[in-house]
Amino acid sequence: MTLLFQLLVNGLIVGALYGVVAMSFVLIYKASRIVNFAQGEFLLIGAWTCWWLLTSWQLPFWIGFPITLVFMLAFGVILQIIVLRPMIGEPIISVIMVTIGLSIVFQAAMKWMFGVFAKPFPQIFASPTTNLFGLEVQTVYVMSLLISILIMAGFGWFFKYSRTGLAMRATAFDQQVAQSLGISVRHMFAMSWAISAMVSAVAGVTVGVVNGVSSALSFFGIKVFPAVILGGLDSIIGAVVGGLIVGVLENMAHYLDSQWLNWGNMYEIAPFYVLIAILMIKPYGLFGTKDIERV
Amino acid sequence: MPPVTAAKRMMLSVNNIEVVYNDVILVLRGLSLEVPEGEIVALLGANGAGKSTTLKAISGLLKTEDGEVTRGDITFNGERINGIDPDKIVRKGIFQVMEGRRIIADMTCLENLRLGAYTRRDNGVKDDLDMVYSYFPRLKERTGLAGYLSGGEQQMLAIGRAMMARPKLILMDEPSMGLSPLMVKEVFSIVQQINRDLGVTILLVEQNARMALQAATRGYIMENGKVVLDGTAEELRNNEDVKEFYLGGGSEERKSFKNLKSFKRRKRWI
Amino acid sequence: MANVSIIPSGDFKTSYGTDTTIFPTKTSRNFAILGVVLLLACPAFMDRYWLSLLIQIGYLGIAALGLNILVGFTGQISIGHSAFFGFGAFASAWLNNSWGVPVALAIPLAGVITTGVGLLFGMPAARLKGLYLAIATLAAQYILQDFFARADWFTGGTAGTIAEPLTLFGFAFDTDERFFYVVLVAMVVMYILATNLMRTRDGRALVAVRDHYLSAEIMGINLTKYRTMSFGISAFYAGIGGALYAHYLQFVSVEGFTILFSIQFLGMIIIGGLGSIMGTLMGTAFMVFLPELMQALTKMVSGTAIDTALNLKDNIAFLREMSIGLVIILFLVFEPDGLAHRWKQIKAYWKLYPFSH
Amino acid sequence: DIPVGHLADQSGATSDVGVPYAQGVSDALAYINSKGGVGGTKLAVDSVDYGYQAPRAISQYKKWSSGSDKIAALQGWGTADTEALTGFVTKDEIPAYSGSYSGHLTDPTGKGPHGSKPAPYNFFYGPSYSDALRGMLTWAAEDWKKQGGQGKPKYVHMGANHPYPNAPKDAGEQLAKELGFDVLPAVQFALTPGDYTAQCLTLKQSGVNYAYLGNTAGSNISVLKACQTVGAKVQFMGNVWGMDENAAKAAGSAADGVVFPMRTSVTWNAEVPGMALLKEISKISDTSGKAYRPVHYMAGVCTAYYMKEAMDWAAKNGGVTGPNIRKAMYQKKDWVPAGLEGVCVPSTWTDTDHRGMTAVNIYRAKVGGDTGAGVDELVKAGTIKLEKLTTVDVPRKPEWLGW
Amino acid sequence: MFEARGVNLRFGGVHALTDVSFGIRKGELFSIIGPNGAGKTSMVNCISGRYRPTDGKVYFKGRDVTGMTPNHRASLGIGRTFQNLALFGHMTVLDNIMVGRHHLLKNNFLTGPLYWLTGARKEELSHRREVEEIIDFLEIQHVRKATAGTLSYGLRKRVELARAIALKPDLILLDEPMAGMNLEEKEDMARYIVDLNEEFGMTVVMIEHDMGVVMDISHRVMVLEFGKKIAEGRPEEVLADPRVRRAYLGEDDDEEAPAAAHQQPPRKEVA
Ligand SMILES: Nc1ncnc2c1ncn2[C@@H]1O[C@H](COP(=O)(O)OP(=O)(O)OP(=O)(O)O)[C@@H](O)[C@H]1O
Ligand SMILES: Nc1ncnc2c1ncn2[C@@H]1O[C@H](COP(=O)(O)OP(=O)(O)OP(=O)(O)O)[C@@H](O)[C@H]1O
Ligand SMILES: CC(C)C[C@H](N)C(=O)O
Ligand SMILES: [Mg+2]
Ligand SMILES: [Mg+2]
Repeated sequence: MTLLFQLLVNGLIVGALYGVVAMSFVLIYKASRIVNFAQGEFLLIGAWTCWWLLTSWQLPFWIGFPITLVFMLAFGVILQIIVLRPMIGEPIISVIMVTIGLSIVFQAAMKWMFGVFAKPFPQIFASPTTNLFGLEVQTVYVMSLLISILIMAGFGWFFKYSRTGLAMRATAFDQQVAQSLGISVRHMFAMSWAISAMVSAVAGVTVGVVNGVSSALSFFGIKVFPAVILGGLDSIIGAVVGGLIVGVLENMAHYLDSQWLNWGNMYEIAPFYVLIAILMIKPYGLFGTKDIERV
Repeated sequence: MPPVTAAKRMMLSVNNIEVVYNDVILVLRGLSLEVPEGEIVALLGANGAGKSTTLKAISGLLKTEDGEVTRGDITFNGERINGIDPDKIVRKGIFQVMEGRRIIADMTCLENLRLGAYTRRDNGVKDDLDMVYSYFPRLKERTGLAGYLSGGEQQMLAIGRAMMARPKLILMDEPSMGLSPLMVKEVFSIVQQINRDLGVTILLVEQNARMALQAATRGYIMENGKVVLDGTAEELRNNEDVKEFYLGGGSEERKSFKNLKSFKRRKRWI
Repeated sequence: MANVSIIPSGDFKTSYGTDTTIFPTKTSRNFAILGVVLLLACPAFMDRYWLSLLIQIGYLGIAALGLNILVGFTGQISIGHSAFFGFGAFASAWLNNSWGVPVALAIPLAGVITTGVGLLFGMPAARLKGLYLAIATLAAQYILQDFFARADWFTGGTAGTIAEPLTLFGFAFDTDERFFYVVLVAMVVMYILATNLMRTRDGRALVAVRDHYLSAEIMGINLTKYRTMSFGISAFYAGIGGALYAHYLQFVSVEGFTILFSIQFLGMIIIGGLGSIMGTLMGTAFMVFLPELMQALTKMVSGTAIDTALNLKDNIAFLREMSIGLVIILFLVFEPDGLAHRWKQIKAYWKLYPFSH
Repeated sequence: DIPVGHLADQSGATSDVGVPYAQGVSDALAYINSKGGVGGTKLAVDSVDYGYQAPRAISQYKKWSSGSDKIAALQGWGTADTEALTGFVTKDEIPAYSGSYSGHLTDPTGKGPHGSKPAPYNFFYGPSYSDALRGMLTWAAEDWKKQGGQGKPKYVHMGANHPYPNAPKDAGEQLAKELGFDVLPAVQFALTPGDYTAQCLTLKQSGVNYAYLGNTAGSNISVLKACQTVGAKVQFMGNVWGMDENAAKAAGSAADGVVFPMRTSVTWNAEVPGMALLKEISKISDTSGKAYRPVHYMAGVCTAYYMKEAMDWAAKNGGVTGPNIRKAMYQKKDWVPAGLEGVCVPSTWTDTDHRGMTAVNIYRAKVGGDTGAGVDELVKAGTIKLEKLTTVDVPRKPEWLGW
Repeated sequence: MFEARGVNLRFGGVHALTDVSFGIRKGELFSIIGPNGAGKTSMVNCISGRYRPTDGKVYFKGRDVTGMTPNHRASLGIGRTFQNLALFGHMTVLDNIMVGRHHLLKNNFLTGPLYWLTGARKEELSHRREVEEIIDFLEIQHVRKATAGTLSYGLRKRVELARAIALKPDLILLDEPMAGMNLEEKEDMARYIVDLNEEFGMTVVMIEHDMGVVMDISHRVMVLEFGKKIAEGRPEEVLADPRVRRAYLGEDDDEEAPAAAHQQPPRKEVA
């Protein structure tokens, strides 16, 4: 029983992290209908940047981390200007392919710059672990949990009420119409990429602190797909809920597996079975908006 | 081209433009037109003549459809605006109501209207919202997503959205399409009101020539990517060909749609 | 999207029959035939390396065509194509190893079995659309991969399985020179079948479903049937491609059929041009040649001034990876509609020359 | 010239271990050339990074195996590509030395009781994944007694459900049973880093004493760290590729105490005769001569030298051709390449048994303190130590051939 | 031919249709008019099967088709066009129209690819011939090979009509076929519709806002307002109804009046 409970807590914590990455996905999707396959690399770049600031420049975490976030913001903007801007108005699927190209480039670039070995973060928190409901968890998870709640609330407001948020949604719906309303599609895209890059960096640093930084971190990018879809592609809250569900599911599946089934990798596969099941009942995920079917 | 009263300042002038789609399809072949400040100008023409293309060339939206102005220029208040991004053109004060309504289906009416005012920074947005609602009360009742509105309701929303933008010049692409006769009248009176009360200049593309020429002060008639006839609304209303092909009736009594089976005269502008 | 299809003057059609041929003009047909003849002669003057690349293009091209029917023609994105490819590979090997089905028969049968699997995993298509469906195919990818690793009886588990070379009437197609012809024949046949499909009733229905499924339904098209069927057809092609792969390499292992491979398939059809049959082949060739080309280029760089300036040494591998990614990006920035589109424009240009524009 | 193909993973998923191993191979071959090559003929080495993608390895192989300058031997890498190439190298008679130590590759005749396909041209230097695990299990059984453990110790196999981690799974579990372990169902974790707290919580709950980590370093680190966080006290036993100096640094104190097999007798700082040659070789890519080389580098050098000496023999016995090189591999017993005494472990290959080495050197990682600095400093300062525990001689049982 | 009995349609709180009953006779040209948002399109959707009434039943050729899928109804002989264009944008005009023949063609995914061997070719070509006749009829020969998505609005409407005709329907539903057309084009369109009705013998249901057209060519008219039927009958009767005049035409009506006064075409009675 305690094991089950501990797994539940762990699921929620890891799920929150998935939620953060999922949010950064949704953000780009909401503004441009682009599925960013380079999201994992954003995470990686964020993690390496922070690592570099902390080790080579010996900056304390509370300075290095914000600098990382600012850097990622700029990085997102520059990336959008150089690579994605020329693609505005082109078929979405081609842009998605471009993000795949980007992920190849960044993956190699990161290995080139930082080598192929996993590198540990210096110790950041006085006590690296914290006791949460009887489970020892990494303190940095708690930090990312808090940050993710903040980010989520911010986004929720942003898309519902702010002018820019509305404009982003309009851009996603129809770029031509958005332009006819005076919305600069470029600015919207640049903004969404910038914020998304920044948010992924939060996740990147968190995972990096826990596991050490290495190129393989970028796998997180694809890992959160089920979370994004479960929650509904265009829903910020959905992303977080989806993340939590996947996190808990993994842990519960692992529990079932370890106690009875002994399949071994239920934790990897179970989210996908559940995903299909949920989608068959709710074809737009839990919170996604339905396509409008009218003639 | 008949001289326009010199006193009127030209707000928009399109000079001899050529538009090519996809680098190969030539659609406009040397089109020119002028819109004096404060007036309503109607642009009429058959399907495929290039009316929508003209409007898109002015508003810059052509670019998003792989189209390009390859010759000539477009000036707005004396400033050359071809090649400028559409969002910048909106900020200069030209707002296009696109053909086919093009509302944002997955947002509510209110959100659509608020987006109309996207470029505005003043505080009048709230009042204008009320104004739009007073013109189109139906829009206030519909709280669901705009995509579920009926065709006519969407058209109202599209016009309302343009009103929210408070531009200097509105390019309207077939605003009466799909509206009931009652609504058509209403829309035209709104168009005239906007023009009169808010001082907005309007370039109107319409198929309902009768209504358009009633509301407008001047008109242009397009065929095959060129202007073939222009003049004041009055002149056009009395032109025999216009009467026959656009207004119906012509010289004789109006024909019934039922009986014009085989007999057909092809138009021949000079 | 070109507005008018441009056909040179002087090429008059005198019957509807001649207006619906695969090739729009005589010249284009003659070129295609010439191409196949040239390919037939390839083993005579190419070494194994080049042949192996062509063989790869062949079996990958078949599978990619299946994906293009699903993504390009029916508008349903799949990120699980490599799993179907893998299934075909395992199925063919299994049929041959466990049931003694001759390889020549096992390959098409594997295609049929894979079709079944495709239909099964295509079932969500009845309800899901767009990216939601795409992620459901991602689930298929993981579920099938898991199945491969687990189903010892079928795949040999994680250890993999041996696939015998193809033999016909005692003649073994076990060298590149010989297998080349097998792949070539398979490819030509599969491409012709697809072309025919797309110009007949069900092919049009697929495209109609993509372009406007609501009106397609009103036109009498059963959406569920065609959406699912598209998965079936796509899986059939993947299965055939996979089976050819298995008997070419003569060994199949789970490790190969990852999501990265699925994404590569997507790359092929996007670069080739969605909804273009010949484009698929061009895209496949692009994706097969690109790493080889970059390899050759970086090898040329090594030891030159650039090398010393950048202090490349072992990092040359990263330089190559980066240039692969960069070429893909640049290609799409300049040619977002794919190779097929550019090809069409070049053709249009020359046909109208000197009056183009 | 003697053409030699070298497939390396420098940019792919296993590059963390692929880079140092490939460096070892390259440096060694370059050094051999600088000393005149094989029997006076230089080796024409073509090093290619294939990014751990089997299709690329295959097309590269085709390039090498066709035409007039067909390679005489191949230095390969991963399990997937090596197994995909097994049929081809057999047909083309090209000896292939790989970084994949899968037991399947040890059966040249295909007559092993576990039904692997014949791999007469595949060689690798080191204990097979299975034998290494057998060695560690043997050690673990004794360790359990030494620690005064009560009852049956619990053993669990951990890793992804992939050919590479799975290669020794059955072999290990069977031996563990024979040795009196309580074998729990395998626990899986992916080949990528991630959160494996759940796995550790179950390990903790079920009271596992010994666990085999079958993955590469990157994901093993995640497990080690997660288990440290939740306080699971498990003796981890790594795979050859699962633990090294870099991994110990990245995992920090979580790696403390992990046991793993090593292919060479010593690590870089040891004082044995063979290290002189190794230091010379190292200078090929590090003129300063100061670089610290991880264990995989040394294994790469050994592998290259076995090939080199086989070529030497072949050169004198009918020419450097594939079949001759293969024959040469069977000429010596307890073979240590000249100049590498004390580094490479004596190995013996026969035409019916490609288990070159069955003596498993078991090491333990010691990490004391912060691991922020570079690996060489950490090793010099003694923060990271790889300590030899023991050598277990795994019996060369015929029924274990190819398994 | 067609009958709706007590059809109700609700979307959440919106009552798109309330208790609408009416019948359409074979060979009739039946118009539905009404203010925007009255439920005209919704009614047509109920006939073609896009919407299923929340309440009530629809009968076609005496059969209850209420629960039938749209594609099934197509093969029963119901064809339609759409208010918002719904062409297959990336297909050629020809292919668009050929899709209309879907339920008349027999070849499938097995026989189609084997084109020459299975008679698929023959079948396709014979249908092509008929499609060409439709193309000639609607005078769209010049855009036959053009991609439908790039045509101008009016042409697209015409292609849509062609596609619907290709179904060989007994009942054809036209949702605002003349929106966005100028007078001349409307005249053409009206001629096509009358021909469809009189020469091809199709029963036509048309939604249209242009009163001139409605009055001139339809046999009977139904008026909807706020989802309710407020009038039904011969055009001049309906137009005389004060409720219709107020709700739909606006009170100070003088422009559409001539149409009512206009001499009605002789009713053509069809069996
Ligand atoms: N994106 C495009 N690509 C290619 N050709 C186009 C494109 N848009 C329009 N055209 C072509 O340009 C010509 C003019 O089209 P346009 O839409 O401007 O006509 P219009 O006068 O607005 O007609 P309508 O009254 O039917 O709306 C048409 O022949 C059309 O086929
Ligand atoms: N799928 C739907 N979901 C929600 N509301 C809908 C839906 N379809 C139609 N409605 C509502 O039902 C009402 C009737 O719509 P309908 O489209 O039938 O009107 P219409 O008579 O065709 O009007 P118009 O002449 O403007 O096209 C409208 O108020 C519309 O908002
Ligand atoms: C994991 C890597 C070091 C390669 C390993 N030899 C394999 O089996 O694939
Ligand atoms: Mg238009
Ligand atoms: Mg309607």
